[in-house]
Amino acid sequence: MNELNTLIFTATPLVFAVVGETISEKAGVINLSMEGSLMLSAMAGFVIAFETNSLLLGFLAGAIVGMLVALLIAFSSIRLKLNQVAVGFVLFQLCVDLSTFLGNGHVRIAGPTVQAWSIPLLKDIPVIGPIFFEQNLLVYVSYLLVFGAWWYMFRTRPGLGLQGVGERPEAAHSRGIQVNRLRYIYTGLGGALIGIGGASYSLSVKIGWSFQHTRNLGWIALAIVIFGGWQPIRAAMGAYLFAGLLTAAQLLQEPLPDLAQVLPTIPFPLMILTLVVIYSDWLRRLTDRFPTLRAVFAGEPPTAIGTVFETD
Amino acid sequence: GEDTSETTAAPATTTTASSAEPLKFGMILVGPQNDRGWSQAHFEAGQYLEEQLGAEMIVLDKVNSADLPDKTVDQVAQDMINRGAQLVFLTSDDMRDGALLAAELNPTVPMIWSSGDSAWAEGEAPAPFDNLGNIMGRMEFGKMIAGCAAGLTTQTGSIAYLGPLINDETRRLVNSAFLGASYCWENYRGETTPLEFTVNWIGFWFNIPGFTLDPTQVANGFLDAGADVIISGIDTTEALDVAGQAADAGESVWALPYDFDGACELKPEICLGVPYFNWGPAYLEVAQSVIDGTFTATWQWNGPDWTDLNNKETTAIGFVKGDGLSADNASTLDQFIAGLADGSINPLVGPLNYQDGSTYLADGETATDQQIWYTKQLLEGVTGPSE
Amino acid sequence: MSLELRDIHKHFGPVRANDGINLTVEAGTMHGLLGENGAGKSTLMKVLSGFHAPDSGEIILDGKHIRASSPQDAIGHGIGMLHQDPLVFLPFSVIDNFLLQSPGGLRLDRRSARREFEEVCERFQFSLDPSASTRSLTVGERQQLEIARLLWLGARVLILDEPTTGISAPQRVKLFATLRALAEEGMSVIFVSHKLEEVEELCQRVTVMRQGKVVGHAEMPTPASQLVEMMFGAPVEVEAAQPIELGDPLLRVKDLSVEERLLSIEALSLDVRGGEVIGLAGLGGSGQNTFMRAVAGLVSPAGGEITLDGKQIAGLPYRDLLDVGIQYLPAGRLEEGLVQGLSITEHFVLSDPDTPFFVDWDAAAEHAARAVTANFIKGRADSNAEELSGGNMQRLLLAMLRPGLRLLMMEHPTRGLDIESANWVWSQLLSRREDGTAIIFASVDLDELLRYSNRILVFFSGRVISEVNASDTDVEELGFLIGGKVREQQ
Amino acid sequence: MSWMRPLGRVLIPIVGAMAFAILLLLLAGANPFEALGLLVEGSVGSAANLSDTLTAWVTMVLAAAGLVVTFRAGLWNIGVEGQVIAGSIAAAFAARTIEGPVAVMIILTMLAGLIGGGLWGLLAGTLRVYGKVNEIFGGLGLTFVATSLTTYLIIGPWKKAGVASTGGTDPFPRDSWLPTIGTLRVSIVAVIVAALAVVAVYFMMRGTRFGLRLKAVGQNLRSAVLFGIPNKRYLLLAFIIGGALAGLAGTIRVTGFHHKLVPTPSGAHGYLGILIVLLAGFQAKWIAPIAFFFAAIAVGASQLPLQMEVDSSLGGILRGVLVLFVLLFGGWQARRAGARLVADAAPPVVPATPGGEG
Ligand SMILES: Nc1ncnc2c1ncn2[C@@H]1O[C@H](COP(=O)(O)OP(=O)(O)OP(=O)(O)O)[C@@H](O)[C@H]1O
Ligand SMILES: Nc1ncnc2c1ncn2[C@@H]1O[C@H](COP(=O)(O)OP(=O)(O)OP(=O)(O)O)[C@@H](O)[C@H]1O
Ligand SMILES: [Mg+2]
Ligand SMILES: [Mg+2]
Repeated sequence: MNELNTLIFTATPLVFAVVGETISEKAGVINLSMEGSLMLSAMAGFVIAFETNSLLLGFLAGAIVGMLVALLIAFSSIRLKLNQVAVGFVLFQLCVDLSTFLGNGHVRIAGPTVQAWSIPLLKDIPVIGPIFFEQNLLVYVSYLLVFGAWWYMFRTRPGLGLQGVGERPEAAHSRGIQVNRLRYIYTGLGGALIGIGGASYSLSVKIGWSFQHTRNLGWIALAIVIFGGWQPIRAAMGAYLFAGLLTAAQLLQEPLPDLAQVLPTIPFPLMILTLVVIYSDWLRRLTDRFPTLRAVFAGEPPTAIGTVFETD
Repeated sequence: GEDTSETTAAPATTTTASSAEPLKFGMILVGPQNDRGWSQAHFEAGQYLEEQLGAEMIVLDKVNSADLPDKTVDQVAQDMINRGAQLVFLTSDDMRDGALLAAELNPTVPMIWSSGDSAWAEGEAPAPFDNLGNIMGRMEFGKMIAGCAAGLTTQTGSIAYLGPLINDETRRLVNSAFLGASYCWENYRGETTPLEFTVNWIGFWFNIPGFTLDPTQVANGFLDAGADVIISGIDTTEALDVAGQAADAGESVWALPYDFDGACELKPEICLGVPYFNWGPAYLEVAQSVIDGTFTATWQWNGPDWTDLNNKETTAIGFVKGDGLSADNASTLDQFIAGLADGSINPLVGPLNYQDGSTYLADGETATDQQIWYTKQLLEGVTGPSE
Repeated sequence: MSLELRDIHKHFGPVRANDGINLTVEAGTMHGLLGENGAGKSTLMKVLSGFHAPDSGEIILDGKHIRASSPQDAIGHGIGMLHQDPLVFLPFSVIDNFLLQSPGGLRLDRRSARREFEEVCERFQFSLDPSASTRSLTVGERQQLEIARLLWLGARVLILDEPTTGISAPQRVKLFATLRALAEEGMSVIFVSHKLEEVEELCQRVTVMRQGKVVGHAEMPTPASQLVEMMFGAPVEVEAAQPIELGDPLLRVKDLSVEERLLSIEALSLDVRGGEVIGLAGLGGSGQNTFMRAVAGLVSPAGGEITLDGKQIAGLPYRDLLDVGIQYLPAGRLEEGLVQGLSITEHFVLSDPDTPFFVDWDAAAEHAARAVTANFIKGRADSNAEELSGGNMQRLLLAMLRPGLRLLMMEHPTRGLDIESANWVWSQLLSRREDGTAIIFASVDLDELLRYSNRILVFFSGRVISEVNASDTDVEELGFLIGGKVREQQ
Repeated sequence: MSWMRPLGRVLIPIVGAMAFAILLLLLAGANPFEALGLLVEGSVGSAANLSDTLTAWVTMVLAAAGLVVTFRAGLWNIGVEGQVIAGSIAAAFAARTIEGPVAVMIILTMLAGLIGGGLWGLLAGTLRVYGKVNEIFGGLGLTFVATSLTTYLIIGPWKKAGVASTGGTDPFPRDSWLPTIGTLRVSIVAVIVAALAVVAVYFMMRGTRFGLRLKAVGQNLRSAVLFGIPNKRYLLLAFIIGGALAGLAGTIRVTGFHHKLVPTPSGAHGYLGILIVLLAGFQAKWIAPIAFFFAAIAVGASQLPLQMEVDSSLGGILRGVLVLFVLLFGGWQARRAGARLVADAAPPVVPATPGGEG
């Protein structure tokens, strides 16, 4: 019970990050800088919140940092025709070092944190209430985000366009979609969400700032996006699963001491396994036979991910 | 560069610093110098030396293979010596190999490997370098006091220990905290149900997400499982952060950070206190001996100044009480400390069993330094893996 | 709706794809657009539909100047384009394809869209399942989907860029009927094609382009030879295939079966003799290509025997078959045949089985330069493959064929080629017969099949439903065989 | 001159990156010229510093040389980091279990590293070729698996007697340390091995049928099949060669630098190799000088906190900004020239999609 409450709580920053990356990749832009931009925005979020004593400004700063990094990737891909992986990779390293350099004056000091706030009525629902509704505002926003992103992507007209842009940009263009403009918008939005995820670490879950405060969490988020098959709800489930693995690691330490330290890396083998299964002939045959299963299992990446689209 | 090892032959004890120039010493830290924990405690001891002696510190932090991949510990020591360091502090258990190599390559330069046992002739792994000494504080007392504060405060009778990696030192400290907590729980509060005392290890001295367990998650897990006091054994302050959040949300929980005397400042109102290292006096003594040309490599395991636990001039370890400790409990804790000081209380007396039921200390047996330093298992009554 | 294009210019780098184009299309007519490869037809149509922004020029619709600088504007003005390769989204369902970027509010109402989609389909007798996956549609069905969508969006000018290259004869008949019905309703249709007989059949007027310029207009009917002369500046002779003495039995396929995701081939048998030309006919995706790929070792057969000169070759990979004299040329010239980023020289080095481990680049460049001249490839030895036009890519591919082949298999040897290039391709292929090389090719061009094949195998859904001698049949009969009519009658 | 343009392409971004670093230093209240001077002095200012720089250079060069091969085959081998680690583990295994004279140990540990790295590369390759798992994600995942394995070995089976410390294993016997000259830390053997590797890769890519075929595979798998190239074999071979060279780098990290297995034996040199190759435009001939520059920054930056109160992450910032500026500037130039993309040499990022039509 309590454990589930904690699980939801600690997974929340990852939820923001994986939904953000999912949106960006759906539009065809892979933001490989996530490890770095998550860290830099965690730093920026904390420093700004500390200096201004305003949580709101802290989150805003995180969002802006994440968005700027993402827009730089979009710009170099769209305008300069550079490879997204190359630029993303460089930005990953740069952002990590920048976070250390710029954040050095604000290490391990107490700053503002997001306070818990239970939702009146809802928190009294048996079983569910204490798990989902005795949290903080950030967590509630993450619920809305996950369902909102899912609804937007799969149930709305612009959402269909978003998918089209990442799937076959020239076809989207021929229908009058402004492909590159949408790529800027969605990549920027995705980056902002990654930034909010970073700030959620330093302001809510792993409060404060320290050297490489969110190390490896960006890579884990990247793995979860794939595990989530480019669908927001499944990606969020992946984030919760990761938090669950951490809890399990703790509970299993006594009976299986050797396993405990291995569990946190499980998202990576899991991601590989997911990819193997997604692409297996076996799954393809299964979903050919039962098309309804496709929504559950399928998880093909957007076809045009990582590519440059030129109109002329 | 000029290589000091070329002058060889002369024993370390003959190295004399000219009294005209201030002493230069190197300080090699394993973590960030502002970690509010282990590394910062050493760093501030270095600043203390600068103050006291007008000495000059050459410091490098984050010296571990992940954060400083292109220098090894011995190379860093060499760099410092090349820059004129006449004494080098290597301040982590992790630096053993680098310390031994640096000592071998620079036989005339005095060095201290803190928390190590290489200069302990009666230890398990003495090393033959007469320029490499060891300094460590008797933190088992600090942890007993911390444990006592926890035992006095807990409402649920369940205390958790946020452990780093598992070795002799960390087992020693967990056991001490457990003994302190049980003593105070039973003797001052008169409880008869045994205290629940759980330890989870994160796998390293501090958090590396993805490889170690996440201390935030572990600390939250402790609270979820019903513990209301968390004793931290890691270099950083997550236990206090997490307990602070829970307290903000209205829960009655407390925490005790570790290593650094200022650690409570992050969340004073639920901090029961912090056992910390005060490396200054011992380091000062060593530095002075280098200046005087009387340095000898010894193994020091320094205890607290029982007359004033927080006298920065004299004590090797200390304990600062936190605002979270009630006035009643604070005075009870003082009673406990006084008992430790005069020897009337010694939790490290048998009968004590290891977790597997084997005897650690027979009935009435008092632990020797070797038995304390080389603790092989957690004690019976502690929940959590021993290795 | 009448349409006028005035002085359209569009260049790509140094290439002047459209160089001052003037064109008028009257309301309710079907207008043909002809021209050799690279003449600039597609570019002009993309400009008209807003896909490309022109460098300069005017578009006048019903007397009003419009700025169709984006596809959105063009659709708003009622101009819709069906691209040569229908621009649909394969992973989506048919209905989602239909809805993508349709006007309307935030929420997608798939149910009412379905109703409207079904109405449109009914009007033109398309049978498309709205919930099917687009990937499972044939090229013809994808075209229908696009046409339905464009009409639903209110297109008044419909542009079709080589719509018949990927579809079967019955599908073509249906498409033409649809287009006629639309023209009768007052819609203007622009029809781009290389096939004169199609233009003759449909269009009232034609415009001919060459090297980015309009070289003439003609009212139909105009004799084909005159159109060809306008297109190429000189008359083009189509030589008939000379009959040839067939050699010994060469390839024997017995009870071949292949299992693929969307198609399986069952118990297919075929004997081919040296010098024989076998045409494979059928709807796209009926198994012709899979069959050839199985013989070439690119797809592993599930059962059956394949022998070449009496030797078992089933299950051998393609690279081993190359050494015994089997070669295969795919339809996707740049996608599967050539390597983007490699020069012509590098291509020749790659294709030469005797290249030593350490390459002598000077000698290779010389050899490549000679081959470029000998094969009339417009390009230099150091040009990269992707810089070549479609026809020149095909020339390069043919120039790289190994000498002394036993069996050559080809998908769509002249797809998208102008008549001149197509003739050259076939003259090259036919000359191979003299060394006893057998040729198997797949095509959707019935004339091509009838003109060059000895025998034609008609594929339907993974099976050979009939085998005819080319001399015993005609376009009509073949066309209906392909549509599976024979099966229905049985 | 063919080298003028690439040089110009690098010089302008260098100036830009320097300006950025100077700005940061001014913000941090430090004297920028003193800091940059320290970077130079700390990396090449003395024989000892130069030897440290060369030690770092060796592993960066080896990782980068292997990456040239995989990039040529169209593979974003971001898993190179894991391959370095796997090489370290294998070399550590050899060093811990085999006893022999120095010369024998050099050969055996290097062989072990080659095999370990090659196998780890092969693993990513198998996932890519047979499991259709894109090498970027497969490689990243395997890197973390390799790191876990290292940690597990260090605190588990290979732990120091009586201690379970993540600091590393016991030092190897001295016979398996790479021999050095005098008090300098650099090993001549290592430098020679790295130089040989980079020259071999250069000639392999430029003048051989293998290099050409690899490029064809990298540019277009499907066409390559029709040229009779054994596609899978070439992809796997590229992974093996790239992985083996990375594994050799890992070997030299543990036998020539750490002298034991530590939790992060690679020191991120695999990742740096990627930056080097990006900066080098995927060409072997630029690797050695760029790697030297990177090594100098890596080693020199440790002097910043020693001498002035500047964090050593400044070195990483300088490096990152430089690579970023080179990429951006190159892209901008190409755009202005209207020419074909500079980044065209980079393999397209197309995650393996399931076959079939489309
Ligand atoms: N996007 C583009 N970028 C560069 N050049 C282009 C582009 N599109 C077309 N071209 C060039 O413009 C010229 C005209 O091409 P276009 O596709 O319009 O010819 P076409 O008449 O449709 O030929 P085909 O009959 O082969 O389809 C050709 O030389 C072609 O290579
Ligand atoms: N149509 C395709 N689309 C994308 N990738 C392809 C395609 N065909 C082949 N490949 C890639 O090439 C790799 C090897 O293909 P293929 O099976 O044709 O090789 P091969 O030369 O026949 O090798 P082997 O004889 O060892 O099976 C596959 O793993 C796949 O990644
Ligand atoms: Mg065209
Ligand atoms: Mg095969």
